[in-house]
Amino acid sequence: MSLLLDMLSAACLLAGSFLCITGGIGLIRMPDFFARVHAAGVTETLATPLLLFGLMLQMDWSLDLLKVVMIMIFVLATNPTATHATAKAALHGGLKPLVSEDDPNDTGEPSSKP
Amino acid sequence: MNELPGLYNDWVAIFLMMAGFYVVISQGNLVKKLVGLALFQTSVFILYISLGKVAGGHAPIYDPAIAIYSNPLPHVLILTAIVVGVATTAVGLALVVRIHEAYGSVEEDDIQAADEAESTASSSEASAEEDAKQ
Amino acid sequence: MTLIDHLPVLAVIVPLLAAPLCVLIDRARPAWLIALAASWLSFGAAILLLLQVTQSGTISYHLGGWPPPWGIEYRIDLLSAYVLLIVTAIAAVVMVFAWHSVESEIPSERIARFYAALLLAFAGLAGITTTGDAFNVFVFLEISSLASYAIISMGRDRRALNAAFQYLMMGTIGATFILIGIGFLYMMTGTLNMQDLAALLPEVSDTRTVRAGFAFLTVGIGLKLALFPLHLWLPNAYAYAPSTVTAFLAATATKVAVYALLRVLLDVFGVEFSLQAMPLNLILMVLGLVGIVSASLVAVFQDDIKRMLAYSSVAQIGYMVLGIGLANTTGVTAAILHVFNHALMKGALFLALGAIAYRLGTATLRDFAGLGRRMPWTMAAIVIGGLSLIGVPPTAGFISKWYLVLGTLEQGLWPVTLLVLFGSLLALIYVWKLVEAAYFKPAPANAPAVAEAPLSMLIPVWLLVGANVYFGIHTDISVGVASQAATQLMGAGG
Amino acid sequence: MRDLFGVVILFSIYSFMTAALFMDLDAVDVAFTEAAVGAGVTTVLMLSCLRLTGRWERRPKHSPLLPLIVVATTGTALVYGTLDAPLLGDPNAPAHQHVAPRYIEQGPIEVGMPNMVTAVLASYRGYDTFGETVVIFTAGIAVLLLLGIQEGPHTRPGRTAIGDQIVLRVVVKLLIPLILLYGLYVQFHGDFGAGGGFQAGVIFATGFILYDLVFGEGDARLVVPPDWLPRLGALGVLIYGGVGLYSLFAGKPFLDYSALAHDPVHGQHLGVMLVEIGVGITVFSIILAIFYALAGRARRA
Repeated sequence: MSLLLDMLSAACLLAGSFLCITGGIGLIRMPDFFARVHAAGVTETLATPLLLFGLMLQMDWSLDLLKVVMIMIFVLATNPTATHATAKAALHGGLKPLVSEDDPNDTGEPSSKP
Repeated sequence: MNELPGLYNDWVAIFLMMAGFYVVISQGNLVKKLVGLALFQTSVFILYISLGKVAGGHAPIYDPAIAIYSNPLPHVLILTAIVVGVATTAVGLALVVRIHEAYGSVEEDDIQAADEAESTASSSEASAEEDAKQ
Repeated sequence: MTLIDHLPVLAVIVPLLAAPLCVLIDRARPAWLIALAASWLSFGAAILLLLQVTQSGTISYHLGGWPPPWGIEYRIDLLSAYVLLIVTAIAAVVMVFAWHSVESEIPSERIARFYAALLLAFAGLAGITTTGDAFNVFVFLEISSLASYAIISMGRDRRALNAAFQYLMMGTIGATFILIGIGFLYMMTGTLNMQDLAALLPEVSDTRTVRAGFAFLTVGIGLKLALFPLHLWLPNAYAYAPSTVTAFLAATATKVAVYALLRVLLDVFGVEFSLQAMPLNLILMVLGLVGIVSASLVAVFQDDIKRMLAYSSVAQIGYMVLGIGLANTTGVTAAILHVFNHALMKGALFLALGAIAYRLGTATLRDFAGLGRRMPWTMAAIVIGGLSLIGVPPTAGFISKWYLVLGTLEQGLWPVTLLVLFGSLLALIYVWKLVEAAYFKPAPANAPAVAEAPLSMLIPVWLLVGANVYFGIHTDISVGVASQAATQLMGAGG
Repeated sequence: MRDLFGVVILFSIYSFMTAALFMDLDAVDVAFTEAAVGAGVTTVLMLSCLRLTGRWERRPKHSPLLPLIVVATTGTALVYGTLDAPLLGDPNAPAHQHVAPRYIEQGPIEVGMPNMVTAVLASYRGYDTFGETVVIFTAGIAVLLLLGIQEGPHTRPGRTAIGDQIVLRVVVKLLIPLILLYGLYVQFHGDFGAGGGFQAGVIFATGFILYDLVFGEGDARLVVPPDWLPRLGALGVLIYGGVGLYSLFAGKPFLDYSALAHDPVHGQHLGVMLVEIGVGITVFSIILAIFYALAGRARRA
C-alpha cells in the first residue's frame, strides 16, 4: 500500500515539476503575449495541484493536510482568475493575438513586447 | 568541512547586495534607484538569516520532539529590518511622485539640470540687480 | 522603582508617544503645545540624568525587565547624558521658535503632522544617544531619518524634494552599511549589547570579519555624519528645508552621528583597536582637515546664506573628526566640546536666519543689505553666533578651538595647527561677508519695510546666543563634563 | 531593461524567491513577512508610483566606470570580511553560543509561548519592536505629509476601476472574506506558529487594497474612511506605548509585561497579545493609508 502511495506521489511530483519547467520555457519562448499567458497560466494551474497532491499523499491525517487542501483550493481559485484577468486586460488594451504562423509582423501590433 | 562550500551563502548574498548597490549609484531613474535600494536591503537580510541557520536545526517554534533549533535572534532582527525597508521604500516612492509633479521628470539628469538652471538664474538675477544699481 | 529611575526611558518615550497624540488630535495649536510640553519634559529629564550620572556614575536601565545582553539596555554614561542634554535643549528651544515660523512655511492642514514628524525625528535622535544596544541604534536611526526626510521635503522650494530624495538615498545606504557592520559583529560575538561587544571583541579582533565590520560601521556612520567625501547630501538638505527643521537638524543630527562614531570607535572597539591597530586616526585626521579647508572655501563663495552655513557645518564636522583623529584625551575632549558648542552656535545662527526668512521670505546675501538697522536684534544675534563660529574669545567657539589647538600641539603636529587656524580665517571671511552686507550696505531703495522678528522667535535665538557667551566664559560645566567623558572613553580602551 | 514595469515585477519575483530561501533556512516568520511585504505590498506601491511617473526609462548616459569601482571595492571588502566568518550551519558559531541559547531554552518557559521568534520579538526585544511600529508610523506620517490623503466619498460611487471583469470580481468577492479571516488567524495564532501583528496587519490591508483595486474607487473607502487611518495608526502606537507605560507606573521597567498580571508568565502572554494588536492596527492602517495616498494621486492626475 505504502509503496503504491509512494509511487503515485512520485509520479504526481514528477509530472508537476515537468509542467512547471515547460511552463517556464513557454513563458520565455512563446512568440506572443497570449501564448505566453497560456504557457504560464494553463500549465501551472495543473502543475501546482499536482505537486500539492503529490505531497498530500506523503502526509498523515493531520492539520497540515487540511492546510494543504486549503492552499490547493486557493491556488485553483486565484491562478485561473489571474490568467483570465491578465488576458482580458491585454485584449482591452488593444493587443491582438498572433494568428498567422508565417509572418509575425502580420498583426500590426508588436504583441510580443510585454 | 571545506571553506568554500561553507561560505558560498555569504558570497551569494554579497553578489546580490552589490548588484543592488550598483543599481542605486549608477542608474539615473529614481524609481529604479529605489528598486535597487530594496534589492540591496533584501540581500542583507539573506546574509543575516543565513548566519542564523544551524545545520540540522528546525524552525524556532517549540515542539517537544525537536532538539535543535535555528537561532531565532537574526529572524527577529530581520523582521524589524524588513519593516524598515518597506517604510523607506514607501517614503521614497512618495518623494518620487512629488518630484515628478514638481519637475515633470524622474530622471536624475533632468532634475539636476533644472536645479542648476534655477540656482544660476537666481544668482545672475542678483548680479544683474547689482549692476543696475551701480 | 520610582519615577526617577525611569528617567532614561522617559526622555525618549515622552516625545515618541507625543507624536501619535499630535496625529490623533490633528489640530495645529494643540499639536504645537503637545510638542512643546514633550520637548521641555524631555529636556528636564536630560538635566536630571546628567546630574544623576555625575553624582552616581553610569545608569543602566533594563527595558522589558530582561537583563542585558538578552534584553535591550539603556545605558547612560557621561557622554550620552551630555549629548542627550544638547539634543533635548536644542529641541526645547526650537519648539518655542517653531510656532510662527512653521505657521508661515507649512500649509495649515499639515501642521499637526509636521509636529508629529519633528517629534519623531527628535525622539529618534534621543533614542540613539541613550541606548546601549547596537541594533536598537539602527532602529532609532531609521525613525529619526525617515522623519527627517519628510520634514526636509516640506521646504517651499521644489529643490527641497530633490534634496530630501538625495538624503534618503545616502541615508539608507549609510543605514544599510551600519546594518552590515552590526551583522558582522554579531556573527563573531553572538551579542548585540555594546558593553558585551566591547568585552568580547578583543578576543576576536584579529579576524578579518571584525575588521570588515569595523570598516562598514565607520563608513555608514560617516555617511550619516556628512564626513568630508560623503557630505554631498547635506548642503542642499539644509538649504531648502524649512527654517525650523534646518535649525533643529543642523544643531542635532550630525552631533548625534559624531556621538555614534565616538561610541563605536572608542567604546565598542576600544581605542587600541580603532586608532592604533587600524590606520583610522590618520584617515580621520586627513579627511577632517580636507573637509575643513574645502568646505570653508566653498562656503566663502555662497550667496544663499543657509547654504553657506550648511557648508560651514561640513567644515565644523571636520573639526570634530580631526579631534577624534588626534587620538589623545585633549583631542577627544575638543571633539566632544565642539559637539556641544557647535550645536549652540549653529542653532543660534539658523534660528536667527529663520527669523529673517520669516520676515523677508528668503535669505540670500543681497537681502541682507541694510538689515543691521532694520532687524537689529536678529542681526546682532547673527554677529555673535558668527564670532563663535570663527572662534573669537569670549565665545564658546573659542574654547573648543583652543582645546583642538592644544590637542594638535600635544601630538606635535604644528602643520595641522596652522590648517585649523586657516580654517578659522576662512570662517572669518564668510562671516564678514554677512556683517558687511548687513551693516555697511544701504538697504536697496525698493526694500520692503520689515519689522523686528516677533518675541517668540527672538527669545529662543537669544537664549542660544546667551548660552554661546555663557559657555565661553564659564567653562566649568561644558569643559568639565567633556574632559571627564573623554577620559572615560580613552580610559575604557586602555 | 528600459521597461520599469518589468523591473518591478522582477523585483517582486526576486522577493518571493528570497522568501522561499528564508523558509529553507528555517526562518518561517521572516519568510512570511518577506512574501507579504516584499512581494506583495512593495510591488503594489511601486506599481502605483509607476502609474504616476511613467513606465519607460531613458537610457542613462553616464559612464558606468566609477560606480563599478565603488561596487567592486565594497564587494571586495565584504568578501574579505567573510573569510574568517563561521561556516553556514555551523552549530558552534559564536552567534549561536552567547545569547541565543537562553531564548531557545528559556523562551517557551519564561514568556510562555512556543514561537520563540514571537517571544524574542515582543518580549525580550520588545523595545525594538516598539521602535519598528514607530518606524512604520513615521513612514505613514511622512507619506501623508508629502502626498496628503483624499477624503473618502460619502455615497457609493457606481463606476468601477476595471471594466467588465466579471470573473475577477466574483472570485475576489469570494476571496476577500477568507483573506480577512486569515488575517485574524495570523494575528492571534502568532504565539504558536508563524505570524503575528505585523503579518496580520499586512494581510488585512491587502484585503482592502484588493477590494479597492477591483471594485473601483470609493467602495473600500466607505468602510474605512481615509482620514481615520492616520488616527488609527496613532492609536496602535499608543496601545503599544500604553502597555509600556502601564508597567512603568506599576513599578516595573518600561514594557515589562510581567506587571500586567499576578502570574509573570500570564502577564507576559497578555502583554504580548496586547502589543501585537497594537502593531497589527498600526501596520494595517498605515499600509492602507500609504496605498490610498499613492492611488488617490493617480486618480486626481
